[in-house]
Amino acid sequence: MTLLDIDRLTLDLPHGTRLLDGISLSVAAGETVGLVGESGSGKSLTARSVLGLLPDRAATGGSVRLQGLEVLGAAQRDLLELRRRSAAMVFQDPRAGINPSRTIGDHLTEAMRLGERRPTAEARSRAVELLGAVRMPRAAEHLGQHPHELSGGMLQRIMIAGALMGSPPLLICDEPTTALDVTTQAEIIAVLAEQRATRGMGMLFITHDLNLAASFCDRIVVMQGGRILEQGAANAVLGDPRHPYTRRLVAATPTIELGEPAGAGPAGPGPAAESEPMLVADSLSKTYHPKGRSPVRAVAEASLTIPRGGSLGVVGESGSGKSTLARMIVGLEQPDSGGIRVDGRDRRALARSRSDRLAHARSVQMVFQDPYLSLDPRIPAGRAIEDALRLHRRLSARDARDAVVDLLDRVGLEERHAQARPRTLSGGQRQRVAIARALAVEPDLLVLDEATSALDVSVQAQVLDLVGRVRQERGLTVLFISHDLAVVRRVCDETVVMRQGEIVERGPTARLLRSPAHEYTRLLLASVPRPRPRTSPEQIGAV
Amino acid sequence: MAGKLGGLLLTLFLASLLVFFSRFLVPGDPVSFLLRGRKPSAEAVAQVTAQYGLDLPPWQQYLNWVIGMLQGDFGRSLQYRQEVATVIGERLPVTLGLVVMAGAMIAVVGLAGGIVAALNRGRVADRLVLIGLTTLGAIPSFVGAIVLIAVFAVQLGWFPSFGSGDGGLDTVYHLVLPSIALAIVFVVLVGKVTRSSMVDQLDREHVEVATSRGLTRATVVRRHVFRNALGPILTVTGLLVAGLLVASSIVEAAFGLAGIGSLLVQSVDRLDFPVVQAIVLLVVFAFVVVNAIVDLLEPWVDPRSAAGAGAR
Amino acid sequence: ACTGPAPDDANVEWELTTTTDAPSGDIDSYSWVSYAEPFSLDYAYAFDYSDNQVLANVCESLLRLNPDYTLSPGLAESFEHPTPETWVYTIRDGVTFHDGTALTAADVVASMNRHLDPAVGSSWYSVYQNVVSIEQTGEREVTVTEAIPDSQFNLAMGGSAGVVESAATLEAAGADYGNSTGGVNCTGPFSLEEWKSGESITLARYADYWDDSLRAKSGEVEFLFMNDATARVNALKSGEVDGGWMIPYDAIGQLETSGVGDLHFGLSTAVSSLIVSNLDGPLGDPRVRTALLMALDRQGIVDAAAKGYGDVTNVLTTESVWVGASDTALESAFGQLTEYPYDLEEAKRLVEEAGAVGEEITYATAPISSDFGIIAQATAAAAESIGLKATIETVTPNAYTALFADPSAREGIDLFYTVWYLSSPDPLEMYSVLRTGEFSNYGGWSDPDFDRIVNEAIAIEDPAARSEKTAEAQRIANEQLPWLPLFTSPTTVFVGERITGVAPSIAFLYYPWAATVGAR
Amino acid sequence: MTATPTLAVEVLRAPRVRRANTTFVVSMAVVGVMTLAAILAPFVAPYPPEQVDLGAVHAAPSAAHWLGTDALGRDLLSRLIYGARTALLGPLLVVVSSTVLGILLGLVAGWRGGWLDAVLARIFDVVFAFPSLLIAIMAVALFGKGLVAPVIAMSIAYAPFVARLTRSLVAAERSRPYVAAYRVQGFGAPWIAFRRVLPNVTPIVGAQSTLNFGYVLAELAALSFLGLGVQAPTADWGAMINEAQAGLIGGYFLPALVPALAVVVAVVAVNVIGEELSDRIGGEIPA
Ligand SMILES: Nc1ncnc2c1ncn2[C@@H]1O[C@H](COP(=O)(O)OP(=O)(O)OP(=O)(O)O)[C@@H](O)[C@H]1O
Ligand SMILES: Nc1ncnc2c1ncn2[C@@H]1O[C@H](COP(=O)(O)OP(=O)(O)OP(=O)(O)O)[C@@H](O)[C@H]1O
Ligand SMILES: [Mg+2]
Ligand SMILES: [Mg+2]
Ligand code: NI
Repeated sequence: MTLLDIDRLTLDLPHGTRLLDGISLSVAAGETVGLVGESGSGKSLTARSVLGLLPDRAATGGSVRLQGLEVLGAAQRDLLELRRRSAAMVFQDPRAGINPSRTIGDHLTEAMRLGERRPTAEARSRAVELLGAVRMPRAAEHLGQHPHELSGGMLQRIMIAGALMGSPPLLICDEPTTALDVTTQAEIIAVLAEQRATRGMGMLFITHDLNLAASFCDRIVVMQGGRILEQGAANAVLGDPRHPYTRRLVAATPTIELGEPAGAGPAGPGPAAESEPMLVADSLSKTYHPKGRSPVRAVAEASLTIPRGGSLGVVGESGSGKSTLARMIVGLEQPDSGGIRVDGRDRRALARSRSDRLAHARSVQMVFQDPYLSLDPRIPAGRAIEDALRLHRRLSARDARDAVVDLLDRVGLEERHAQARPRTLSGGQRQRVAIARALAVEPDLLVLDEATSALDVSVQAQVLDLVGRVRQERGLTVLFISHDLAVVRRVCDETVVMRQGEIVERGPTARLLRSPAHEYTRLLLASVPRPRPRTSPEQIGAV
Repeated sequence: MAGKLGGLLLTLFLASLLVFFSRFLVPGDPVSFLLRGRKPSAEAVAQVTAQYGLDLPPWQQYLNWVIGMLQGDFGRSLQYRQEVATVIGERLPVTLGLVVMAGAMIAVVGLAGGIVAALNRGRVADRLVLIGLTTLGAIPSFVGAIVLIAVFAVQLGWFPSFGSGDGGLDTVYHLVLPSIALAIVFVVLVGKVTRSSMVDQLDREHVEVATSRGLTRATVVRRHVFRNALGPILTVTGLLVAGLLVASSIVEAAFGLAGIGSLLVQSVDRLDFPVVQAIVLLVVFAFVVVNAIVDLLEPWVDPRSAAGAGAR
Repeated sequence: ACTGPAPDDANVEWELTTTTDAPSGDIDSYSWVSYAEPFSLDYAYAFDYSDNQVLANVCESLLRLNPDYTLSPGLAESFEHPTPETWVYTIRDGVTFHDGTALTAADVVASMNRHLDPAVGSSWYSVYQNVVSIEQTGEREVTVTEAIPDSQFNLAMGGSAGVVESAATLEAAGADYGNSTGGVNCTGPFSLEEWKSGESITLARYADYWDDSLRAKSGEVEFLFMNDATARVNALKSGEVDGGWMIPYDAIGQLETSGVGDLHFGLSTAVSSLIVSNLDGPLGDPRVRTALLMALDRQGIVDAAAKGYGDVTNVLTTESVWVGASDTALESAFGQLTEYPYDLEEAKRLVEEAGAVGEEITYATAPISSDFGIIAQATAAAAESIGLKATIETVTPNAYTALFADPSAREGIDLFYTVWYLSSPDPLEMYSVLRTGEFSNYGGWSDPDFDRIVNEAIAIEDPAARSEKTAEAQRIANEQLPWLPLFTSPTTVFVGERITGVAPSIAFLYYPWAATVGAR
Repeated sequence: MTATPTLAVEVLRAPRVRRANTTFVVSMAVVGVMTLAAILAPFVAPYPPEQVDLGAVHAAPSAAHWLGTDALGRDLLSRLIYGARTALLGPLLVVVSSTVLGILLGLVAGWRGGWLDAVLARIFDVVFAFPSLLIAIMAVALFGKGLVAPVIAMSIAYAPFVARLTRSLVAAERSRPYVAAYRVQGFGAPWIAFRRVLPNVTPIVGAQSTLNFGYVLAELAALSFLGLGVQAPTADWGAMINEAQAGLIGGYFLPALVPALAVVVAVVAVNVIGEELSDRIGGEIPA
């Protein structure tokens, strides 16, 4: 019997917007179905409709059957019963998904205690048992803790344990690892795989990471704009995509598979050993002293060198100090000790005068992670670029406009985009504007801090291409920060690996990926999901 | 916590400076009130000035005042020729009763309104509650008092129109109408904060998680939405207290209640500074205390704040 | 529709009564409403309606001021006037204070001497301004010696200036004497039972009261304080309180027809008038004063401000204070007065003649009661109508009080309103105030003839002879208009269905009126 | 994908897909009419507001006096129209000056942070402890009655509310990458603060301040009611209620009812507008 059977599901908002359009898919017991697609394609909506969690006053059509029972239009009582017994959901962001005011124990046991009226002791012992199952050490101690005392990875384990409390035959995972860094993601996937194996649950697994989907799922369903484009066995869909969209998606997905040539690799003038390097960072350290907490050593004795025209990648898990390093280099943060030289000039001194400030700006520019927040929402794209231009050069209004159009053109945007406010631009377009704005200053060094992490894979590919092109055209020196090894591989000649503020390994990117020397680098590499032919579920993702 | 306490004490200290020295800006001579419009002899003026310590330099008066207060001596009222502590002490219970009852009404009606509106967000009930609360909030207490007396005391005769009764239940009975008049304006504040705070929480993912676990709507609202929405509600409540104490002046006047609100207005008018200073400081003190309590409750409402982590 | 009753432009009718039906018997207790709480029951500060109406029932004076404004023996069973400068009082025997101790001459001396003590700052100091000494001159005899002959001193002994308090209590209570903590210990028909600050004062019958004719007919009287006029009237209408003095004009009509009690009008000594406080301005010219008075539609003002319960007057005293006056005096004082009829044309002419057109006057008022506002605005409108420029300056009630006490507060003020009542049965109390240099002669008005006549009158012992002199003074004031008289209105009292026996008269300020009230 | 917190300003400029909101439209109309009446008072009022007519005291509504007259025979409609002047002008002044003052202080506190922020926060706390009505009453004691003292006092009393909101918005804004981006480009701090951050927070602050308008209107009316605000004979709604109180005993309700209703209607209308604005702007007050 199929566990879940969705048949021509449609979902409309009260004023007529169709969010889901004829979704049909099914999940059999013990089977894992991956749901992939770009942001906003309707993955979450589909998943939620299984539990009857629909947008306020939305109209639905078609049917959703869970263990043979119709979910749409079910009586409140049946719905509660379904949620308690038949299916459970693991949400994307565990920090947002667990009530910050209540204890972990409360979160885990409340459904059992209040929903099924079981004794507290029983619920507690089950919670402890499940926490053990998701590999939480000292489970009993955690029950009294509040979410803010735990890390994201731990919280996601708790969320999974919570979902398993009712032993549901179907587990829905909505991007359960997106909020986590690579190594933690690997651990969570391992836990899920183990539970899937021991309980024989069916699973609907949502992700936008094709590699992950390929490594974890039996079948894959590809969605776009509220519709299903294609579905089939994981290997088939990803190995031989039919639909053009799927094909594009697959092509854009970076991999760290060895043997493949580096995409936009080192292109500009090769590293010129004789001249002074563009960036020399010498044993930089930075310690934060947050109020009421113990000091955080964000960067410790980190040294870097990037030759003129070179590109250096910085990888490491979340919190390893990558951004702090970048912020020190661009002057947003003062290092506690150590020196920074850009193009032979000392960059450590605080900019006091206006000319200092401008000189600073001309030596380094930066592109930030979040395209939605790094542009002033009120200022149209053209104006933002023009502001930067005119700050550094005396330009007539006409010249400035021409320069803006030229820059826009260079990043692949059109003149009409000059009038657009950031809101009306897509994430990729915004990031192009941000890059154009940085280029307007004509810096010697460009720092990109996770400049593509917030973007969809296909968009990410476009931006990466752009960076490659600019390097080529201008001989720009690039410091590229990412937590994604696959991305770094496409852009950088050399890479350093950071962990807890320290640089643990450095070397040419290709060598680093092929033969990592440090165990942490190896762990990072192992954590990256790789699609491979499935043999048995147990193997998958187990580290 | 010690830092917070220090901050609150600092607030009190600054307030005491403000309260005390502002009076030296006041034109007019308190002595002329003491001698109540009669032909005073020069000696009488001098004697009375000295009796009330008004001949000392300001800073010395301030020191005497502060030291006196720390010993429980608030000075003497010029208008009542009596210890300020006695004058205020006799009137405080009425105001406290009024504030407590009004507070209870504000809490009940405001919370209920806010919750109903939040749970029916965007629907007719929401609009009705909002419009109702806004309209109530727009009725100044003095208008409310007049209408309440006219309708419920005079026309219908259900409630007495004046006085604070003989204690106990009778006092409660006497304070019903005044409390309503006082509560009217403030209900809207609590109602709106409750609504927006609840709406904010309703959209949180943890609410959805709880729902997906098969908890009933009521349980989810109680344990996850309301409980988490309490923070801003408590904060607003903290800010309300001082406002209630002062707004009571209007209501007390209309209902012939002898409380510290009407005493304040009257004392301002009569330049009875010792009383004005004591009441203002009392209001500030109440504000400080209530906010200290709110601060103490904060970790319970939001455990993250205990750890000093930025609450979100 | 919310239109209310038709405006009372027709003259309302009222009738002065001297007494109400005698009570059928005693009553356990009754309640009485007052517009304000007394700040203190210390007789030295009892200078207002709110304190005196309570105090009159608790503390007694050497003489007793009766509802008809005559004086009769009180705690002094007799007095003598052996020389023009001395007053000798024989203290009544067998009188006890509320704590049971006996009244002695020493108590009288101590009580009276307080008015002379600058540390007390008595409000009644002016009565004692000529006093040189107050001494016990016999076992039950007290002698007051004055610097100059003063007929007015003895007349004031019927008011708070003559109150006698136990010397021991004064000593013991010290600074708290008379407030809600210290209380009072006097000889009146009621003793102070309880004082709930801000709300009420309860008096209880004093069983050992000396005067059987005024033994309290009720066990207790509870005075309730309500600043708000509406609240007061509501309480009376709903029967929540049994009675009250000084009913707001707006409510008289309603209460008369309410059916829950009776409204009585009684003797009054108060005259509502405008004090001219600046004779250096346009109002320094008598013609402008005349013009302003003629531009005032005084009957209209009576109708608007007093809802018709009043009579326009041209002098500053009421006939009620002319106790013991001769008929000739009365005829001369009230018979041949200059009338100031409402005549805009004549008024305008006078202003033009005085060359005061376009000059500015400033009128001070305060939010004390509705008549203050109405009269302020009517006066300003009248001044404008005769070519003057009028500004109304509203001050706090306290600042308003200061106008009467502090010359600097009156700077820049030309005119303000007062309801001036007399505490002793003699019109000279009024006119002595208007002599040159007197403290309450706010405008500094000066007329040598007037001064001479008043001074002569004060020295005259015989009331009839004195009244003839006083009538001359009244005529001068009527012509010169140092103050602009507007109207007199009766004292009002409301008694509910349960009680009766009160004597409607402004003497309620000094006479133990509450004692005569009993069950209906 | 990670959800991105949207900036307040974005919502402000988001296309408006909401249905026409009748309460909002009606409120705008009410405020518009009142403003017009206030401005054009000398032309639309049938009588001078202070014209006493002792012959027509407490007249019932008629063709000559649409709303009747008060205790001095003054035309209620005319007084109501003129009363709109002080009733609207006072709150307007308070809202404008408290907003300007609050935004400046809040900007300084939020932008500079550190000890300056701490000191300002302490000062705000002290002011918070004094309810605005109390400050106004004290100001009246200090500087006398009328409109000026209460307006100044209330501006001071309300400024901390604006300042605190601005502070938290600016502090949040300051940590946004776009501000860091301006810095990296070489823009000076004052330029970023005043030219870029300030315009981004003013709409929210402005919408919130609109809500203060209603409170101030009611409070100024209460002050006039207590006899401490606008003074007779000036027509002011609060003062009119105060003056009309005596008439209530005699059963003359209109002179009190009319201005009281005007206060209520004005406050409701302004609040509806303020709320709608801050709703549209997404003016969620950061904790
Ligand atoms: N409650 C709702 N009301 C209105 N529109 C909604 C609601 N929930 C989702 N949508 C819209 O439906 C579309 C699909 O949303 P959904 O959350 O399913 O996307 P997704 O594929 O999960 O994207 P992501 O990868 O970003 O999580 C989006 O355009 C979204 O804006
Ligand atoms: N302003 C700050 N105050 C206190 N601690 C900070 C601050 N900024 C960063 N940190 C801490 O410094 C450490 C390094 O942070 P950083 O942002 O550099 O990490 P990252 O490698 O960029 O992580 P991510 O991949 O999540 O962006 C973290 O532990 C972080 O909590
Ligand atoms: Mg989603
Ligand atoms: Mg980072
Ligand atoms: Ni009507």
